[in-house]
Amino acid sequence: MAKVLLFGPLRDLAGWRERNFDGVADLAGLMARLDPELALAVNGPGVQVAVDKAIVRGDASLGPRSEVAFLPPMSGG
Amino acid sequence: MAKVLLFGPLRDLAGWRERNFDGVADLAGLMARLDPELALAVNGPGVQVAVDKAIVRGDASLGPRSEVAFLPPMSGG
Amino acid sequence: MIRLQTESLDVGGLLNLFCQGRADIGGVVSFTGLARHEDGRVTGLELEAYPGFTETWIADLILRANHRFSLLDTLVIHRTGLIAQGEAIVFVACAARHRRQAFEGADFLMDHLKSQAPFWKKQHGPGGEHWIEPRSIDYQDLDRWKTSPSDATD
Amino acid sequence: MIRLQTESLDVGGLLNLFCQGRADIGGVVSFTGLARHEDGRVTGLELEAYPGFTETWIADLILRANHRFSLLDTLVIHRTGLIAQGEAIVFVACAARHRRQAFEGADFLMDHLKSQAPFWKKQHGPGGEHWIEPRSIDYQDLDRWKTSPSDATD
Repeated sequence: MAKVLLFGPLRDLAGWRERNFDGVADLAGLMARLDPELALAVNGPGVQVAVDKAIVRGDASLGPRSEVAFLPPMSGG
Repeated sequence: MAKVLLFGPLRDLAGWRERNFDGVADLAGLMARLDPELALAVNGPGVQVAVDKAIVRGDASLGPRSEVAFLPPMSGG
Repeated sequence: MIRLQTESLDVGGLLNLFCQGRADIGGVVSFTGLARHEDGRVTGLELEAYPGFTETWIADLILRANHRFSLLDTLVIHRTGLIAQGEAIVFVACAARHRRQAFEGADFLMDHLKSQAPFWKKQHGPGGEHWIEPRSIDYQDLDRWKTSPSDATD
Repeated sequence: MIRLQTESLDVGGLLNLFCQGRADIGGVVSFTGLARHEDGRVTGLELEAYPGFTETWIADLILRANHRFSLLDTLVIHRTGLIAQGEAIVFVACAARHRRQAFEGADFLMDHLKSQAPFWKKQHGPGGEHWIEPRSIDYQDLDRWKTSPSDATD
Protein backbone atom coordinates (compact mmCIF):
# COMPACT_ATOMS: atom_id res chain seq x y z
CA MET A 1 0.00 0.00 0.00
CA ALA A 2 1.28 3.41 -0.93
CA LYS A 3 -0.06 6.67 0.44
CA VAL A 4 -0.46 9.34 -2.24
CA LEU A 5 -0.54 13.07 -1.41
CA LEU A 6 -1.65 15.79 -3.82
CA PHE A 7 -0.80 19.46 -3.42
CA GLY A 8 -1.97 22.75 -4.86
CA PRO A 9 -3.96 22.64 -8.11
CA LEU A 10 -3.54 18.85 -8.38
CA ARG A 11 -5.66 18.44 -5.27
CA ASP A 12 -8.44 20.61 -6.69
CA LEU A 13 -8.28 18.73 -9.99
CA ALA A 14 -8.54 15.29 -8.36
CA GLY A 15 -10.97 16.30 -5.65
CA TRP A 16 -8.92 14.55 -2.95
CA ARG A 17 -5.82 15.34 -0.89
CA GLU A 18 -4.69 11.92 0.32
CA ARG A 19 -5.53 8.39 -0.80
CA ASN A 20 -4.13 4.90 -0.29
CA PHE A 21 -3.40 2.59 -3.21
CA ASP A 22 -3.00 -1.15 -2.57
CA GLY A 23 -0.76 -3.43 -4.55
CA VAL A 24 1.42 -0.93 -6.36
CA ALA A 25 5.09 -1.91 -6.64
CA ASP A 26 6.46 1.16 -8.33
CA LEU A 27 5.63 4.67 -9.53
CA ALA A 28 4.77 3.45 -13.02
CA GLY A 29 2.25 1.03 -11.54
CA LEU A 30 0.79 3.80 -9.40
CA MET A 31 0.46 6.14 -12.39
CA ALA A 32 -1.54 3.48 -14.23
CA ARG A 33 -4.03 3.44 -11.39
CA LEU A 34 -4.67 7.20 -11.36
CA ASP A 35 -7.63 8.74 -13.18
CA PRO A 36 -6.49 9.61 -16.71
CA GLU A 37 -6.89 13.35 -16.20
CA LEU A 38 -4.84 13.30 -12.99
CA ALA A 39 -2.21 11.02 -14.57
CA LEU A 40 -1.83 13.55 -17.37
CA ALA A 41 -1.52 16.43 -14.87
CA VAL A 42 1.12 14.77 -12.67
CA ASN A 43 3.19 14.18 -15.81
CA GLY A 44 2.77 17.85 -16.74
CA PRO A 45 5.50 20.52 -16.81
CA GLY A 46 7.06 21.42 -13.51
CA VAL A 47 5.44 18.66 -11.46
CA GLN A 48 7.93 16.94 -9.18
CA VAL A 49 7.49 13.61 -7.43
CA ALA A 50 8.72 12.88 -3.91
CA VAL A 51 8.88 9.38 -2.47
CA ASP A 52 9.22 9.36 1.30
CA LYS A 53 9.95 13.10 1.19
CA ALA A 54 12.84 12.83 -1.27
CA ILE A 55 12.52 14.05 -4.86
CA VAL A 56 12.82 11.22 -7.40
CA ARG A 57 13.17 11.39 -11.16
CA GLY A 58 11.98 8.58 -13.43
CA ASP A 59 10.54 5.42 -11.96
CA ALA A 60 11.04 4.29 -8.35
CA SER A 61 10.01 1.19 -6.49
CA LEU A 62 7.51 1.62 -3.69
CA GLY A 63 7.43 -0.21 -0.38
CA PRO A 64 4.27 -1.13 1.51
CA ARG A 65 4.41 2.13 3.51
CA SER A 66 5.77 4.49 0.89
CA GLU A 67 4.48 8.03 0.77
CA VAL A 68 4.24 9.47 -2.72
CA ALA A 69 3.72 13.22 -3.12
CA PHE A 70 2.97 15.00 -6.38
CA LEU A 71 4.30 18.56 -6.19
CA PRO A 72 3.10 21.06 -8.80
CA PRO A 73 5.10 24.28 -9.45
CA MET A 74 5.77 25.97 -6.14
CA SER A 75 5.34 29.54 -5.01
CA GLY A 76 6.14 30.73 -1.52
CA GLY A 77 6.75 34.10 0.13
CA MET B 1 29.54 88.21 14.00
CA ALA B 2 29.62 84.67 12.66
CA LYS B 3 28.96 81.56 14.71
CA VAL B 4 31.41 78.76 13.97
CA LEU B 5 30.59 75.08 14.66
CA LEU B 6 33.14 72.28 14.67
CA PHE B 7 32.26 68.60 14.36
CA GLY B 8 33.98 65.28 14.92
CA PRO B 9 37.77 65.28 15.11
CA LEU B 10 37.95 69.04 14.39
CA ARG B 11 36.22 69.71 17.69
CA ASP B 12 38.73 67.55 19.58
CA LEU B 13 41.61 69.23 17.77
CA ALA B 14 40.43 72.77 18.56
CA GLY B 15 39.16 72.04 22.04
CA TRP B 16 35.86 73.83 21.38
CA ARG B 17 32.57 73.05 19.68
CA GLU B 18 31.09 76.49 19.06
CA ARG B 19 32.58 79.98 19.05
CA ASN B 20 31.57 83.45 17.84
CA PHE B 21 33.85 85.53 15.66
CA ASP B 22 33.24 89.28 15.37
CA GLY B 23 34.00 91.39 12.34
CA VAL B 24 34.46 88.68 9.72
CA ALA B 25 33.02 89.51 6.28
CA ASP B 26 33.75 86.29 4.47
CA LEU B 27 35.10 82.76 4.85
CA ALA B 28 38.62 83.81 3.89
CA GLY B 29 38.59 86.40 6.65
CA LEU B 30 37.30 83.82 9.11
CA MET B 31 40.02 81.31 8.15
CA ALA B 32 42.67 83.94 8.86
CA ARG B 33 41.34 84.22 12.41
CA LEU B 34 41.49 80.51 13.22
CA ASP B 35 44.42 78.97 15.06
CA PRO B 36 46.98 77.88 12.44
CA GLU B 37 46.59 74.18 13.28
CA LEU B 38 42.80 74.35 12.98
CA ALA B 39 43.02 76.43 9.78
CA LEU B 40 45.23 73.71 8.28
CA ALA B 41 42.80 71.01 9.38
CA VAL B 42 39.66 72.68 8.00
CA ASN B 43 41.46 73.00 4.66
CA GLY B 44 42.37 69.31 4.80
CA PRO B 45 41.06 66.53 2.55
CA GLY B 46 37.36 65.77 2.79
CA VAL B 47 36.42 68.69 5.02
CA GLN B 48 33.28 70.46 3.79
CA VAL B 49 32.07 73.89 4.80
CA ALA B 50 28.43 74.79 5.34
CA VAL B 51 27.18 78.35 5.64
CA ASP B 52 23.71 78.59 7.13
CA LYS B 53 23.35 74.83 6.67
CA ALA B 54 24.15 74.82 2.95
CA ILE B 55 27.42 73.42 1.62
CA VAL B 56 29.62 76.07 -0.04
CA ARG B 57 32.75 75.66 -2.14
CA GLY B 58 35.39 78.37 -2.31
CA ASP B 59 34.88 81.67 -0.55
CA ALA B 60 31.51 82.98 0.64
CA SER B 61 30.46 86.25 2.22
CA LEU B 62 29.18 86.06 5.78
CA GLY B 63 26.34 88.08 7.27
CA PRO B 64 26.19 89.24 10.88
CA ARG B 65 24.28 86.10 11.93
CA SER B 66 25.88 83.54 9.64
CA GLU B 67 26.47 80.04 10.96
CA VAL B 68 29.61 78.42 9.60
CA ALA B 69 30.08 74.69 10.12
CA PHE B 70 33.25 72.73 9.34
CA LEU B 71 32.32 69.15 8.50
CA PRO B 72 35.10 66.56 8.47
CA PRO B 73 34.62 63.23 6.61
CA MET B 74 31.33 61.71 7.71
CA SER B 75 30.43 58.23 8.83
CA GLY B 76 26.94 57.23 9.87
CA GLY B 77 25.11 53.95 10.31
CA MET C 1 15.65 28.93 12.85
CA ILE C 2 12.68 27.79 10.79
CA ARG C 3 9.04 27.80 11.68
CA LEU C 4 5.83 27.23 9.74
CA GLN C 5 2.80 28.59 11.54
CA THR C 6 -0.88 29.23 10.94
CA GLU C 7 -0.99 32.08 13.52
CA SER C 8 -0.32 35.73 12.58
CA LEU C 9 3.33 36.77 12.52
CA ASP C 10 4.53 39.37 15.03
CA VAL C 11 7.35 40.55 12.79
CA GLY C 12 8.52 43.22 15.24
CA GLY C 13 8.75 40.75 18.09
CA LEU C 14 10.68 38.37 15.84
CA LEU C 15 13.11 41.13 14.82
CA ASN C 16 13.70 42.24 18.42
CA LEU C 17 14.39 38.67 19.54
CA PHE C 18 16.71 38.14 16.59
CA CYS C 19 18.76 41.28 17.33
CA GLN C 20 18.93 40.72 21.07
CA GLY C 21 22.33 40.50 22.73
CA ARG C 22 24.38 40.34 19.56
CA ALA C 23 27.46 42.46 19.98
CA ASP C 24 29.22 40.29 17.38
CA ILE C 25 27.15 41.30 14.38
CA GLY C 26 27.12 44.53 12.46
CA GLY C 27 23.89 44.31 10.58
CA VAL C 28 20.54 42.57 10.40
CA VAL C 29 18.48 42.67 7.22
CA SER C 30 14.87 41.55 7.40
CA PHE C 31 12.27 40.98 4.74
CA THR C 32 8.55 40.96 5.48
CA GLY C 33 6.29 39.72 2.71
CA LEU C 34 2.73 41.00 2.97
CA ALA C 35 -0.45 39.87 1.28
CA ARG C 36 -1.37 42.62 -1.17
CA HIS C 37 -4.95 43.38 -2.06
CA GLU C 38 -4.07 44.03 -5.73
CA ASP C 39 -6.61 46.82 -6.09
CA GLY C 40 -9.42 44.75 -4.66
CA ARG C 41 -8.75 41.70 -6.79
CA VAL C 42 -7.43 39.77 -3.79
CA THR C 43 -9.25 39.34 -0.50
CA GLY C 44 -6.98 36.68 0.95
CA LEU C 45 -4.47 33.94 0.33
CA GLU C 46 -4.35 30.28 1.19
CA LEU C 47 -0.91 28.79 1.64
CA GLU C 48 -0.18 25.11 1.73
CA ALA C 49 3.06 23.40 2.72
CA TYR C 50 4.14 19.75 2.79
CA PRO C 51 4.85 19.26 6.49
CA GLY C 52 8.22 17.62 7.09
CA PHE C 53 9.33 18.13 3.51
CA THR C 54 8.99 21.93 3.42
CA GLU C 55 10.96 22.50 6.65
CA THR C 56 13.78 20.22 5.46
CA TRP C 57 13.91 22.07 2.15
CA ILE C 58 14.15 25.44 3.92
CA ALA C 59 16.79 24.15 6.35
CA ASP C 60 18.92 23.13 3.38
CA LEU C 61 18.41 26.55 1.75
CA ILE C 62 19.48 28.27 4.97
CA LEU C 63 22.67 26.18 5.14
CA ARG C 64 23.52 27.23 1.58
CA ALA C 65 22.85 30.90 2.36
CA ASN C 66 24.82 30.84 5.62
CA HIS C 67 27.80 29.33 3.87
CA ARG C 68 27.70 31.50 0.77
CA PHE C 69 27.26 34.83 2.57
CA SER C 70 29.04 34.04 5.86
CA LEU C 71 25.83 34.66 7.76
CA LEU C 72 26.03 34.42 11.53
CA ASP C 73 22.34 33.65 11.97
CA THR C 74 19.25 33.24 9.83
CA LEU C 75 15.54 33.11 10.57
CA VAL C 76 12.73 32.01 8.25
CA ILE C 77 9.15 32.07 9.50
CA HIS C 78 6.42 31.25 7.00
CA ARG C 79 2.67 31.36 7.39
CA THR C 80 0.48 28.56 6.12
CA GLY C 81 -3.31 28.36 5.94
CA LEU C 82 -5.57 31.35 5.38
CA ILE C 83 -3.95 34.80 5.30
CA ALA C 84 -5.94 38.03 5.17
CA GLN C 85 -4.85 40.97 3.00
CA GLY C 86 -2.25 43.13 4.71
CA GLU C 87 -1.01 40.29 6.91
CA ALA C 88 2.57 39.02 6.80
CA ILE C 89 3.14 35.83 4.82
CA VAL C 90 6.84 35.43 5.42
CA PHE C 91 9.53 36.94 7.64
CA VAL C 92 13.20 36.41 6.87
CA ALA C 93 16.12 37.86 8.84
CA CYS C 94 19.85 37.54 8.27
CA ALA C 95 22.62 38.61 10.62
CA ALA C 96 26.16 39.20 9.43
CA ARG C 97 29.31 41.02 10.42
CA HIS C 98 28.97 43.35 7.45
CA ARG C 99 25.83 44.72 5.94
CA ARG C 100 26.44 43.62 2.33
CA GLN C 101 26.42 39.97 3.42
CA ALA C 102 23.15 40.41 5.32
CA PHE C 103 21.49 42.15 2.34
CA GLU C 104 22.61 39.49 -0.11
CA GLY C 105 21.65 36.65 2.20
CA ALA C 106 18.08 37.89 2.66
CA ASP C 107 17.74 38.63 -1.06
CA PHE C 108 19.00 35.12 -1.95
CA LEU C 109 16.63 33.46 0.53
CA MET C 110 13.61 35.37 -0.76
CA ASP C 111 14.35 34.67 -4.43
CA HIS C 112 14.55 30.95 -3.66
CA LEU C 113 11.54 30.88 -1.33
CA LYS C 114 9.50 32.71 -3.95
CA SER C 115 9.96 30.32 -6.83
CA GLN C 116 11.41 27.08 -5.47
CA ALA C 117 10.21 26.46 -1.93
CA PRO C 118 7.54 23.78 -1.47
CA PHE C 119 4.53 26.04 -0.93
CA TRP C 120 1.36 26.33 -2.97
CA LYS C 121 -0.53 29.57 -2.93
CA LYS C 122 -4.17 30.10 -3.80
CA GLN C 123 -5.59 33.58 -4.24
CA HIS C 124 -9.13 34.37 -3.14
CA GLY C 125 -10.98 37.32 -4.65
CA PRO C 126 -14.31 38.57 -5.89
CA GLY C 127 -13.65 36.73 -9.16
CA GLY C 128 -13.19 33.35 -7.44
CA GLU C 129 -10.03 31.55 -6.46
CA HIS C 130 -6.99 30.44 -8.41
CA TRP C 131 -3.54 29.00 -7.79
CA ILE C 132 -0.54 31.28 -8.22
CA GLU C 133 2.59 30.16 -10.04
CA PRO C 134 5.90 32.04 -9.99
CA ARG C 135 6.10 34.72 -12.67
CA SER C 136 8.90 34.85 -15.24
CA ILE C 137 10.46 37.72 -13.25
CA ASP C 138 10.73 35.37 -10.25
CA TYR C 139 12.77 32.92 -12.33
CA GLN C 140 14.92 35.78 -13.62
CA ASP C 141 15.57 36.88 -10.04
CA LEU C 142 16.62 33.33 -9.22
CA ASP C 143 19.01 33.20 -12.15
CA ARG C 144 21.02 36.06 -10.66
CA TRP C 145 22.43 33.65 -8.08
CA LYS C 146 23.71 31.15 -10.65
CA THR C 147 26.85 33.19 -11.28
CA SER C 148 29.87 32.73 -9.04
CA PRO C 149 29.34 33.40 -5.34
CA SER C 150 29.57 37.00 -4.17
CA ASP C 151 33.10 38.17 -3.59
CA ALA C 152 32.00 41.31 -1.78
CA THR C 153 33.80 41.76 1.50
CA ASP C 154 31.47 44.11 3.29
CA MET D 1 9.84 59.53 8.14
CA ILE D 2 13.10 60.65 9.71
CA ARG D 3 14.05 60.83 13.33
CA LEU D 4 17.29 61.39 15.21
CA GLN D 5 17.10 60.25 18.81
CA THR D 6 19.34 59.69 21.80
CA GLU D 7 17.04 57.01 23.29
CA SER D 8 17.41 53.29 22.48
CA LEU D 9 15.70 52.12 19.30
CA ASP D 10 12.85 49.63 19.59
CA VAL D 11 13.43 48.24 16.12
CA GLY D 12 10.64 45.66 16.40
CA GLY D 13 8.11 48.29 17.40
CA LEU D 14 9.25 50.46 14.50
CA LEU D 15 8.89 47.57 12.05
CA ASN D 16 5.41 46.65 13.29
CA LEU D 17 4.22 50.25 13.00
CA PHE D 18 5.74 50.52 9.54
CA CYS D 19 4.00 47.35 8.26
CA GLN D 20 0.65 48.11 9.85
CA GLY D 21 -2.41 48.31 7.64
CA ARG D 22 -0.62 48.23 4.33
CA ALA D 23 -2.51 46.03 1.95
CA ASP D 24 -0.98 47.98 -0.96
CA ILE D 25 2.62 46.87 -0.49
CA GLY D 26 4.21 43.54 -1.23
CA GLY D 27 7.40 43.76 0.74
CA VAL D 28 9.21 45.61 3.50
CA VAL D 29 12.99 45.40 3.83
CA SER D 30 14.58 46.64 7.02
CA PHE D 31 18.18 47.15 8.01
CA THR D 32 19.28 47.34 11.63
CA GLY D 33 22.84 48.50 12.24
CA LEU D 34 24.23 47.37 15.58
CA ALA D 35 27.28 48.52 17.52
CA ARG D 36 29.80 45.67 17.32
CA HIS D 37 32.24 44.98 20.10
CA GLU D 38 35.02 44.09 17.59
CA ASP D 39 36.45 41.36 19.83
CA GLY D 40 36.59 43.60 22.87
CA ARG D 41 38.24 46.52 21.10
CA VAL D 42 35.04 48.57 21.25
CA THR D 43 33.00 49.26 24.37
CA GLY D 44 30.77 51.92 22.91
CA LEU D 45 30.21 54.51 20.25
CA GLU D 46 29.52 58.21 20.32
CA LEU D 47 27.54 59.60 17.43
CA GLU D 48 27.26 63.26 16.61
CA ALA D 49 24.92 64.91 14.11
CA TYR D 50 24.48 68.51 12.97
CA PRO D 51 20.90 69.20 14.06
CA GLY D 52 18.83 70.75 11.28
CA PHE D 53 21.43 69.97 8.64
CA THR D 54 21.54 66.20 9.14
CA GLU D 55 17.74 65.74 8.95
CA THR D 56 17.55 67.84 5.78
CA TRP D 57 20.34 65.80 4.21
CA ILE D 58 18.54 62.53 5.04
CA ALA D 59 15.20 63.89 3.79
CA ASP D 60 16.84 64.64 0.45
CA LEU D 61 18.40 61.15 0.34
CA ILE D 62 14.98 59.59 1.02
CA LEU D 63 13.42 61.58 -1.83
CA ARG D 64 16.10 60.28 -4.19
CA ALA D 65 15.60 56.69 -3.00
CA ASN D 66 11.80 56.89 -3.20
CA HIS D 67 11.98 58.17 -6.75
CA ARG D 68 14.69 55.83 -7.99
CA PHE D 69 13.19 52.63 -6.56
CA SER D 70 9.48 53.56 -6.61
CA LEU D 71 9.30 53.16 -2.86
CA LEU D 72 5.89 53.62 -1.27
CA ASP D 73 7.29 54.55 2.13
CA THR D 74 10.65 54.93 3.81
CA LEU D 75 11.77 55.23 7.41
CA VAL D 76 15.18 56.28 8.73
CA ILE D 77 15.77 56.43 12.48
CA HIS D 78 19.29 57.20 13.64
CA ARG D 79 20.72 57.24 17.15
CA THR D 80 22.97 60.04 18.29
CA GLY D 81 24.92 60.35 21.53
CA LEU D 82 26.39 57.42 23.43
CA ILE D 83 25.57 53.93 22.18
CA ALA D 84 26.51 50.78 24.06
CA GLN D 85 27.79 47.68 22.24
CA GLY D 86 25.00 45.51 20.90
CA GLU D 87 22.58 48.43 20.68
CA ALA D 88 21.01 49.57 17.42
CA ILE D 89 22.60 52.64 15.79
CA VAL D 90 20.32 52.92 12.79
CA PHE D 91 17.06 51.47 11.56
CA VAL D 92 16.01 51.81 7.94
CA ALA D 93 12.85 50.37 6.38
CA CYS D 94 11.59 50.53 2.80
CA ALA D 95 8.17 49.50 1.55
CA ALA D 96 7.53 48.72 -2.10
CA ARG D 97 5.10 46.86 -4.29
CA HIS D 98 7.79 44.37 -5.25
CA ARG D 99 10.56 43.01 -3.11
CA ARG D 100 13.49 43.88 -5.42
CA GLN D 101 12.66 47.60 -5.10
CA ALA D 102 12.52 47.38 -1.31
CA PHE D 103 15.87 45.52 -1.15
CA GLU D 104 17.59 48.00 -3.46
CA GLY D 105 16.11 51.00 -1.67
CA ALA D 106 17.36 49.91 1.75
CA ASP D 107 20.76 48.96 0.34
CA PHE D 108 21.07 52.36 -1.41
CA LEU D 109 20.08 54.25 1.75
CA MET D 110 22.58 52.38 3.91
CA ASP D 111 25.48 52.85 1.48
CA HIS D 112 24.83 56.59 1.46
CA LEU D 113 24.21 56.89 5.19
CA LYS D 114 27.42 54.98 5.87
CA SER D 115 29.82 57.19 3.95
CA GLN D 116 28.04 60.45 3.14
CA ALA D 117 25.51 61.31 5.82
CA PRO D 118 26.46 64.11 8.22
CA PHE D 119 27.34 62.00 11.25
CA TRP D 120 30.61 61.69 13.11
CA LYS D 121 31.36 58.53 14.98
CA LYS D 122 33.83 58.08 17.80
CA GLN D 123 34.78 54.64 19.04
CA HIS D 124 35.45 54.04 22.72
CA GLY D 125 37.55 51.08 23.81
CA PRO D 126 40.20 49.88 26.24
CA GLY D 127 42.81 51.52 23.99
CA GLY D 128 41.19 54.95 24.23
CA GLU D 129 38.90 56.67 21.77
CA HIS D 130 39.20 57.56 18.13
CA TRP D 131 37.09 58.92 15.28
CA ILE D 132 35.96 56.51 12.59
CA GLU D 133 36.12 57.41 8.91
CA PRO D 134 34.48 55.43 6.12
CA ARG D 135 36.64 52.60 4.84
CA SER D 136 37.56 52.21 1.18
CA ILE D 137 34.96 49.44 0.90
CA ASP D 138 32.30 51.93 1.94
CA TYR D 139 33.24 54.18 -0.97
CA GLN D 140 33.25 51.18 -3.30
CA ASP D 141 29.75 50.28 -2.09
CA LEU D 142 28.66 53.81 -2.84
CA ASP D 143 30.10 53.71 -6.35
CA ARG D 144 27.74 50.87 -7.24
CA TRP D 145 24.90 53.38 -7.40
CA LYS D 146 26.62 55.69 -9.88
CA THR D 147 25.59 53.51 -12.82
CA SER D 148 22.19 53.99 -14.41
CA PRO D 149 19.19 53.52 -12.15
CA SER D 150 17.90 50.01 -11.62
CA ASP D 151 15.64 48.82 -14.38
CA ALA D 152 14.46 45.81 -12.43
CA THR D 153 10.72 45.48 -12.47
CA ASP D 154 10.21 43.31 -9.42
